[in-house]
Amino acid sequence: MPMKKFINDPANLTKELLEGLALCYSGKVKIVSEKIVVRATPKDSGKVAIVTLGGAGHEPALSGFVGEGLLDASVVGDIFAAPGAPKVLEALRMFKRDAGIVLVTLNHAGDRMSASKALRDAQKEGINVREIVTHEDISAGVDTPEEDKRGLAGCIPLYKIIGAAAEAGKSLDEVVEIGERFSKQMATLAVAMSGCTHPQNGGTIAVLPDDEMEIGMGQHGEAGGGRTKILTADETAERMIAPLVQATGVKAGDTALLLINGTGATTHMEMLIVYRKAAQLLASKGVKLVSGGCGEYLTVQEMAGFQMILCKLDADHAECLKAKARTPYWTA
Amino acid sequence: MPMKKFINDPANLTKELLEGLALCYSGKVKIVSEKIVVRATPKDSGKVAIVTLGGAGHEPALSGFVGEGLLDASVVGDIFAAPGAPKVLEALRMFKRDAGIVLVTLNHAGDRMSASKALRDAQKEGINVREIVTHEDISAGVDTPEEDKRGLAGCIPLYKIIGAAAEAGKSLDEVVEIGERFSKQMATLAVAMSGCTHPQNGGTIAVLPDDEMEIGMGQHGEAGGGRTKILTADETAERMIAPLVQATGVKAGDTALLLINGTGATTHMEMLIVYRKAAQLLASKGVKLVSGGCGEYLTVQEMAGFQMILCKLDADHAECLKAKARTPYWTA
Amino acid sequence: MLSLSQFKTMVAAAGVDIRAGEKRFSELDAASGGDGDHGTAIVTAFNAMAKAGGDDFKSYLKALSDALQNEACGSTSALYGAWLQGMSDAAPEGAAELDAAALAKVFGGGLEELGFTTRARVGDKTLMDALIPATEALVSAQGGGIGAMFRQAAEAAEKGAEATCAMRAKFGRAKNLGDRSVGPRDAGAASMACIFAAFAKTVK
Amino acid sequence: MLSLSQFKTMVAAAGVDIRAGEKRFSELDAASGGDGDHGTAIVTAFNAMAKAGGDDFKSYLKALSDALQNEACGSTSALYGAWLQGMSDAAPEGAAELDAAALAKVFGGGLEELGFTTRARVGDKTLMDALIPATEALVSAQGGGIGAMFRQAAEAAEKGAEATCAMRAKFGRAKNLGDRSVGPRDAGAASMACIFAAFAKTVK
Ligand SMILES: Nc1ncnc2c1ncn2[C@@H]1O[C@H](COP(=O)(O)OP(=O)(O)O)[C@@H](O)[C@H]1O
Ligand SMILES: Nc1ncnc2c1ncn2[C@@H]1O[C@H](COP(=O)(O)OP(=O)(O)O)[C@@H](O)[C@H]1O
Ligand SMILES: [Mg+2]
Ligand SMILES: [Mg+2]
Ligand SMILES: [Mg+2]
Ligand SMILES: [Mg+2]
Repeated sequence: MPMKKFINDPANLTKELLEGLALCYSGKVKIVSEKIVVRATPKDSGKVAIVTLGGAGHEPALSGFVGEGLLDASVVGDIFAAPGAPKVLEALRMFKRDAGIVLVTLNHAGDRMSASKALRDAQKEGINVREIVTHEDISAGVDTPEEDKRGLAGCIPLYKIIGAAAEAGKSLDEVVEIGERFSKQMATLAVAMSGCTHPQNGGTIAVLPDDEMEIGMGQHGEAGGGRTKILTADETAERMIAPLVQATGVKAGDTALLLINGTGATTHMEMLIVYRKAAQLLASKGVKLVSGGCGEYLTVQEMAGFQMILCKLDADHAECLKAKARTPYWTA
Repeated sequence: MPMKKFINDPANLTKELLEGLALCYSGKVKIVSEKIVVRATPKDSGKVAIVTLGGAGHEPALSGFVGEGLLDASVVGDIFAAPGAPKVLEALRMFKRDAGIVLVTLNHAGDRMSASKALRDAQKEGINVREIVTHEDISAGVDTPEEDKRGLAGCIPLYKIIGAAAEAGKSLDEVVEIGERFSKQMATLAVAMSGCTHPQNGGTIAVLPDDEMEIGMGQHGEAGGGRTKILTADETAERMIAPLVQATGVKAGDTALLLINGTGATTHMEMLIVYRKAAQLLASKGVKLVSGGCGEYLTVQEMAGFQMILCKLDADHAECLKAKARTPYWTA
Repeated sequence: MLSLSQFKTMVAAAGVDIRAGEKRFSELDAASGGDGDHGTAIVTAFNAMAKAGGDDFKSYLKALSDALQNEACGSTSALYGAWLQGMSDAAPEGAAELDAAALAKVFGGGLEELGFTTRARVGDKTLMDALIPATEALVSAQGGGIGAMFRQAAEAAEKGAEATCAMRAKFGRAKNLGDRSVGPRDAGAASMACIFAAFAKTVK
Repeated sequence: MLSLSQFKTMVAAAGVDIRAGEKRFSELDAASGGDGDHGTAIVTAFNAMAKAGGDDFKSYLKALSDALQNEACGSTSALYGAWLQGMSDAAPEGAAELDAAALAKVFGGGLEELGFTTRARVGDKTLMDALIPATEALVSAQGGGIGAMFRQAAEAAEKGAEATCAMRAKFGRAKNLGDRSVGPRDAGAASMACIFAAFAKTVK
């Protein structure tokens, strides 16, 4: 029985989807060396470059955010699998510059191991590169040590923030500082209603009973531990906002960004309904929301569910969010 | 057994999702009179206004395209159901102006009947309004009479084209002319892999056998007649591009826009893989593609599938596509 | 004579039966290739109509039409809106009672107005397959009195709705389905027959 | 003595068994809360390694590591890449044959390098649960000759893999699962045990 997916040979998924991206957004991105997505028109080499790495199968992330105002390059692995260290090193060599490079790594075992090796090798070669690791998933508890928190879709607004800072000509130290500060003030919590099919091997991931949902589900269907009977949208929003507020520390008078990232089959209708309640809860606490987003940024194939991302914003973060952006999937 | 959807009382879906839209994109849109979505900052009343109508449940369409450069207002019905004529008339009264109004109606029985009644009443009141009806679905055959072709997601690029023309200060006649010409040169074909759940009554729509897909599926799961065993992405693209090329009449040397509109559970990965093949086929015919799009514009709840929209562009259309746009779900 | 309060009771009775059939109407809609929401739509329509008032037929029918168009969505909003508007237009000014002839004129006027809103006629697998023969039967049965008029209308509506099983859809959402729409009863015809049946059993 | 060509045959034999177990390794990954792709990843790794060449242990092992890191993705790329790199580093310059002591040094070097890449140790429900005891057994069995070294390593790897069933995941994608990861064997430990079993049956 074939999978219910529009694909060709499962071995070529990543190659073909990247070719599609480059054809569809030809004015914005191109592919070099098969698995490295870069801007169609490179950024001034006097400015800090932003590079990231990660598996495919999460489209539009990560490569859909390469372009003016966000990433300079995304190094792509295979479906749900980090690229090997040599590819990451190749990308770092490509963007070697005096202004320096920021490498953004989501905290997942494979990504961290490839990034660490590439960073060691790059530094040996005299490449000026600093790493920002995102680990904002609070599903294991707000107090979990950083090393044990996964990096979820919070990387996307981070790309926007440091991308804008780099574009504005800030120094490597400044870009890293603004990014680290943003990173510490954001938190993500995911929830799933259904599993999904791995597009390469056809296996099902994270099957859930008909009447259950799971709070804390990871980005590849890894279990999160918070199984519960299906809640309403409002109840779900309440259950998620409380720990997110605790984790980010937003309080009355603060400005914040709220994003709902659909992970696959969950409709925009549902995301908007959830956003509504979450925004009302934040408003009742006196938190001021900037213009937010409901959409698919980083998906988990067709898994029904979403990630709620709350970011406490300092004035410079809010400024960076508004800056010009021209990427396939984030334009401002 | 509750539905696998993040919702509250099914009777309040439309109201709550619109409130969510207005909260999330507060700088861009607001709701008036409960079911009419308008821009947060109105357009200069000396310019032609663009109004559309249609059911909810298709988010981000239609209301996600209200904003600078596209729509002035969207009149919303209930899930998959056209708004009643009085609401449409109310919106037309709201945008009454010497420059005139264009009302865009997708060719579906309910929408057409409400629009026709509202137009008759508006014209009696001296409101200067012209209608553009979209009917670009070629699933019933390229030669089907216009009246029998449904309006699918081709309305979205049409909003962009006439929105830009209106913003540029063109007259009502000019805006209608550019829109009608664009409309005649575009065609859409839909394909579905799975059905979906009606979020109000929990019923399943358009169930498909495990090993089948359907070419020509309508926007609410209405059958299209083209059931087939599951094809690869490349085969699907080939089967769809051939009639789309015939319907639009694009040929070597022409410029065209290609959009893949995901209807729900189909991943961006798949859309990009399909786009790749479709773009290659068009390139091999000598057709030049402008920057396109793969994403969810007009969904059918969580139905797996997509609509492929091909638009032959004249020079003024290409110009309009590039113009500035600031709506929740189309920014340029 | 049919009094306004009798007629209001008939509408309320139809609402009860329509609500009881909600699921079936949605399933019929989906089964013949529609979007599976006719039950939702027709119940919403009756919920809206329940709020209408009026002291004579003309104003009550107008209030029904307005309430329905304001609150119901989809094809039902336009179709029932036009039907009820046409009935109101044909009702005599200020009358709180209708004799057989006036009643026939009211239902005739409803059908006529609806005929301007849709091109569908008998054989197109829509609610017209129930409403057209029902209206004709009601008009022809004038001699037999008001009870007979509704009884014959209900029979004709039921026969017309049953006949839609064998038809292919040509209007509305199911039209692209072709032969696959053959089999189930049209949802709109089914609910229309249900309404006339409720009228018939309540009027006596 | 273990000749290079013998060792290449052992790697090829491991590839055959790994391919045969592909589906099981993915299922184990999913069952313990991972992303269900370890079979895909380890097969990709062996497909990449099949392209590696080399005339002595050091360069062949280096070629294996490079091919794997270049073509395989995910944790497997980094973990196996480090393991093979460490083996190459520990291999004597230019040797196309290894005696028991050199072989023990090679496997010891692999484990040592891998220990810099991951903090996981015995008890964390990862491939380390198979590899650490396997390496220790291989080193201790030096006196019994090359055949015995691989036989005892394979036994230890199998026992280590089996022990992972009772463990909770602490590293990798399954770590957030807590108690729900208890039950199935760790996917990476299972494939590692499969590799040592293939080595043992091929070496003799
Ligand atoms: N153009 C039309 N003319 C007459 N009746 C129609 C037309 N379109 C739809 N109908 C009737 O409406 C019914 C469907 O109603 P409903 O499901 O409420 O509306 P929608 O088509 O908007 O989902 C059909 O079964 C049919 O009887
Ligand atoms: N940090 C780690 N340290 C040691 N082994 C690990 C680590 N992360 C994962 N593994 C091993 O890798 C296996 C999963 O491999 P695979 O599915 O190929 O990678 P991924 O986790 O990238 O999907 C696990 O079963 C475990 O044995
Ligand atoms: Mg993986
Ligand atoms: Mg409907
Ligand atoms: Mg319907
Ligand atoms: Mg895995």
